[in-house]
Amino acid sequence: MVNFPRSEATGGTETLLLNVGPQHPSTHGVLHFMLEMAGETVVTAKPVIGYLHRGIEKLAENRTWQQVIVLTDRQDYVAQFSNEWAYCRAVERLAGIELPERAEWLRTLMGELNRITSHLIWYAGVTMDIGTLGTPFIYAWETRERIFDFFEAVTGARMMPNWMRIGGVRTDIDPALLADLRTFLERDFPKECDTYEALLTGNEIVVSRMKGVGVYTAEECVHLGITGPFLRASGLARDLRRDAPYGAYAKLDFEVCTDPVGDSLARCRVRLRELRESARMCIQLIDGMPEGDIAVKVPKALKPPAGDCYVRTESPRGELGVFVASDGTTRPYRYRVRSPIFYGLSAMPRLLPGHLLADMLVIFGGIDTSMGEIDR
Amino acid sequence: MSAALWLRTIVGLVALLALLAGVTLFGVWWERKFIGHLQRRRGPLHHGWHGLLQLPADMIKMIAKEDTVPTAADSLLFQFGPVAAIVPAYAALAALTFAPGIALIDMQHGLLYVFAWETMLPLAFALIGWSCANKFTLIGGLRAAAQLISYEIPMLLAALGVVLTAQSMNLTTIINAQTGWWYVFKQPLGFVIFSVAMLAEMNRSPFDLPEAESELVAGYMTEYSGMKFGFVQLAEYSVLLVGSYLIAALFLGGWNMPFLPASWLWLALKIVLLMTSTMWFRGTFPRLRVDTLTQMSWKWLLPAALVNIMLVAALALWLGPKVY
Amino acid sequence: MGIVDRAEEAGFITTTLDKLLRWGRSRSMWPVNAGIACCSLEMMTTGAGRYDFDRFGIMFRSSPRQADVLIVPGPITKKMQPIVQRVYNQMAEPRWVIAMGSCAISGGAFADSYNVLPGCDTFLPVDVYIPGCPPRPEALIYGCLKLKEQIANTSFIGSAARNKALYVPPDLGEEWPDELLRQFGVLPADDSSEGGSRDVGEVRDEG
Amino acid sequence: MSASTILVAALACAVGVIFVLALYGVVALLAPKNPYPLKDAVYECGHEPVGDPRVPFRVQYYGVALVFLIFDIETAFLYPWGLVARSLGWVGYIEMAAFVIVLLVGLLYAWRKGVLKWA
Amino acid sequence: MRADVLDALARHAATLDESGFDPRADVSVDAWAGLHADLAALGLEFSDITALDRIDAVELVCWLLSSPSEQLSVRTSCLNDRLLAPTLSDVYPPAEFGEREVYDLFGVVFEGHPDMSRILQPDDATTFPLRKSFELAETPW
Repeated sequence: MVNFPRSEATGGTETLLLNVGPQHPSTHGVLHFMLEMAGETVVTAKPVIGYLHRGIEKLAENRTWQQVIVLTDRQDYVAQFSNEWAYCRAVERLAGIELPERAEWLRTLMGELNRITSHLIWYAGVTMDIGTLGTPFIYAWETRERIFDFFEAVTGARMMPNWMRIGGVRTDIDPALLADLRTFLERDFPKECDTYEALLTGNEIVVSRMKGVGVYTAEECVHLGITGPFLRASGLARDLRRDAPYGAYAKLDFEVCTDPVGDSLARCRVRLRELRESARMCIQLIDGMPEGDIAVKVPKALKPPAGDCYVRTESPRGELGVFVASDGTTRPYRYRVRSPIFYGLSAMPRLLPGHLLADMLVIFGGIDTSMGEIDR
Repeated sequence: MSAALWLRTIVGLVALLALLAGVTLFGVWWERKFIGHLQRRRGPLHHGWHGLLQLPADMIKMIAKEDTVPTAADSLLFQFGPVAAIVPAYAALAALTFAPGIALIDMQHGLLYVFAWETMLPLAFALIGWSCANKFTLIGGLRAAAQLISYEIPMLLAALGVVLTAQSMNLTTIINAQTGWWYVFKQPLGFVIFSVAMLAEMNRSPFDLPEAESELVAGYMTEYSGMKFGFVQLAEYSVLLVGSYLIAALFLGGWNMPFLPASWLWLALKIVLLMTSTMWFRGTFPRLRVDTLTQMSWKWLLPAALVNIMLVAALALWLGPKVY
Repeated sequence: MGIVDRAEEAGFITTTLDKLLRWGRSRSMWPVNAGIACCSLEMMTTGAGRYDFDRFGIMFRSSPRQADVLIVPGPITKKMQPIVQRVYNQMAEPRWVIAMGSCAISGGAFADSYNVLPGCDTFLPVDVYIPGCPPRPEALIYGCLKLKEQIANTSFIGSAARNKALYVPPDLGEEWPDELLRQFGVLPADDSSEGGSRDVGEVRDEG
Repeated sequence: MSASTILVAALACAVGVIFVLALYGVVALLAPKNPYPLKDAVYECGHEPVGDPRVPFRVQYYGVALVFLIFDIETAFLYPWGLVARSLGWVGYIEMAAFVIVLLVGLLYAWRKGVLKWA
Repeated sequence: MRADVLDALARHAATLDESGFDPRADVSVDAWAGLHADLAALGLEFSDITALDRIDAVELVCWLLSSPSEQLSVRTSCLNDRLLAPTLSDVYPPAEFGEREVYDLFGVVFEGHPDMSRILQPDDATTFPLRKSFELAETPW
């Protein structure tokens, strides 16, 4: 029996021990919250994870450097390209491999499109949590399907592309697909973003549910290890794409979306603005895509020099760090993923107490969990 | 009780039962189709014409589904739960007048009789929630009790405005008093308060906290399997029917239609339109939080209802019965 | 005490009732809203606008009590196994299981992992296997239609006795621990009073 | 409310109950029945429930119930006046206005005391 | 490297090596908590805590951010027979989950940790899988 935290600071009233468990409609995957509730207010919240721990880090030590990319797709199954990209960047830095210009631009394009699909899934999850019966959920899913058609045309698979290679990418994107994507992003996507904004931040009931709920300052978030849109919504413009630019981000002009308020509504506004920002970036990427080959020749039995390195990438959820160690053989010696929401979840026992059950789901929805990345 | 009265009652009750089952079947199908098309998808399609055969299939499956009774639950109350949910709404149907002459019981205080049954609902949901010994149902049941209690007073006071102008509680006289201007034009504030409170009584969105899908798994009916879940759905749709009828009869002029002969068809049309609008709300509105819900009733609807009564009474006395 | 389930031979009444039950149960399959991993996203895509599940009368229910089908979308880890088994056992009869994705069939891409079970049929009686990583929404719909055919074609007469055997995977029948057999109701729960009511009793005083 | 209407109303409840019991009978006839300990355990997201669910009520339910009682009685007094308001004329109106204002003050008092706050 | 960080490292007898990709500081196990307390006071942010299995010892690696773009790794190693290290969770709150994971997968116990229990594996698990001594079943393909 897992030990259940029972706090005495409940002023003597009897508390209800509630398992908001792995099989629950709004825990976005197999997350288990052990809540101690006084009536409807949460007294203590203890997240229990590990229900999807497939041991990816141990399996990576059983694969060659190239085969690990298959595992990275299934790590954070909502933003696959950013996982692949983080891993490839780490290995390329360790092995000292320089990429051709076009490969960097292609990777950046897919990374930004993946940010759009990941934020759309967050949007669908948040609207389901506050109670709309799925109408915004299905609208967001429709837009995501359009982008998945593009992924499928380029990489051959909808969700598990396995498209990036160490030293470049697997397939090129022909200009007709790019032109079609460009018209979608320029003409239809902003209109759909307006409907999403109207359905969420424009709706009075949502504003009454989210305004002033879970207000946290930037110092608190940094101290508790939260990064990404949750931190940017508290006013701190911390974004790796601008602080430590990689890929083609240095050549793009984009604005880091922040929001001074720091409540749940601000987090929604930041992510909705990031949707538009990513679309704008993709258009610039499509226009300025340089010519050239898409990958550099890398030996199949790649043996990076012994040593280790740690590379941080901006995934849709925050700062995704990959720590790779090699002992000169064809298999990684150690593969470690620093998941942004693993540490975001460690902040939850401090952020959730004192809120109603309905507010707890709204605040917890703010860190946009995807269990594959937390449990690895 | 004369033999003719016995016959009339039995036939009436069976007809009401058929009406209830029909409204539930039609309601569930129409809701899934309507919300489907609201969400750019088709809803039930492949079983029968546009999914019409979907409903008998659901009913047969639910009837032939095992009836699990948790050992920790209080089995007597657990089995009695659906009865407590269906009987109030079904019995309230008996006093509704669906056409100029057609009503099972045309009693002087029809409205009071319906409201009496309506106050049984919080008891039923709290009982269901408490008996299942499941934490989600307990929270759901208590939420249902709090919500229905909070929204009962504004509903009664808003209906008082109508009773005051029509000078009687008999549904037929109330509807006949609306041959000219409907009460929705004479008492717009009363109409708004009554429909908001009735929406809360029916547990329809945005007030569907008791069966909050995303927080409490399935609210107070988490432990109900098979036909018990069917019963609760039957209860929900019968309350929906009674609620839509009341809004249509009290404020939208029942079977009167301007410039057209009065017939029960208009009443049926109004009821269907009102039910569809609740489904439309269910498809778009998110859910209110518990405290905003109770605050809204006690701090806004109740004072507004009292002010509405004083206003209506003053107008009635000042303008006299012919005009107002 | 379903007359169709308990009947030994197919009389006139039982066959007509059986045909009716088969028709009803196959046209309305309600899956449990149990998302585990990447395949749960494809399950949601099938529920969303483009591949709409609702056309076939398949509506997601969050509580297992009201569900008929348990779709297992993702790898089952050692920590998740008791949860999925408990959710399956709390579903009301008659119930079916769909193993969606190669992780649920055989552990998939994580077959050599120390924490992933080789497929969910080690502890659940699976009816339909849908390969793919993740299977496309069309594959999931095809799997559900296959299950619909299976329900519509297998007779429910005398299924109560058969169901009992079905609960436990036939080939592993002998080595199963008694405690698990008791939970499935194969071994009578009463003779081992400490086993059967153990979990209910033990919870009472621990709380 | 003549005797026959009361009888018909009672008959309506009886038919409601009979309808539910009849369907229970059909369910008992058709539905399979196979209870065993794990199935009859209370559902809690896949976990064994810890602690007794029947925890005593929070105090604000009691407060809201009391306020409901007061205003329910107020409605009970307002309805008879509502029926005959036109014939009573302005005298009745003034008295009822006083009654309603006293109750509004009562509501304001409950509001300030925080009984209506739900947190 | 900032001057105040340098003398903080010197104070705790930490050897600094800037030859690799990122600056790396090695420190002994008992100075681990003290050094991190000073570095946190200087405003370095916590990024990640993880471990490397060096066959006869487990090397603890803690990545800190001196500025949004520069990172610094502080390392120590605990021998196999004494897998013990002081906890950082009072200085860096997110380290609480990171240390529980290192305990779960490597077996290093952190003294003073509020809830030293397994986080990813089932609670009754006995193995520490990320140690090289733990053998995986051979890849079936």
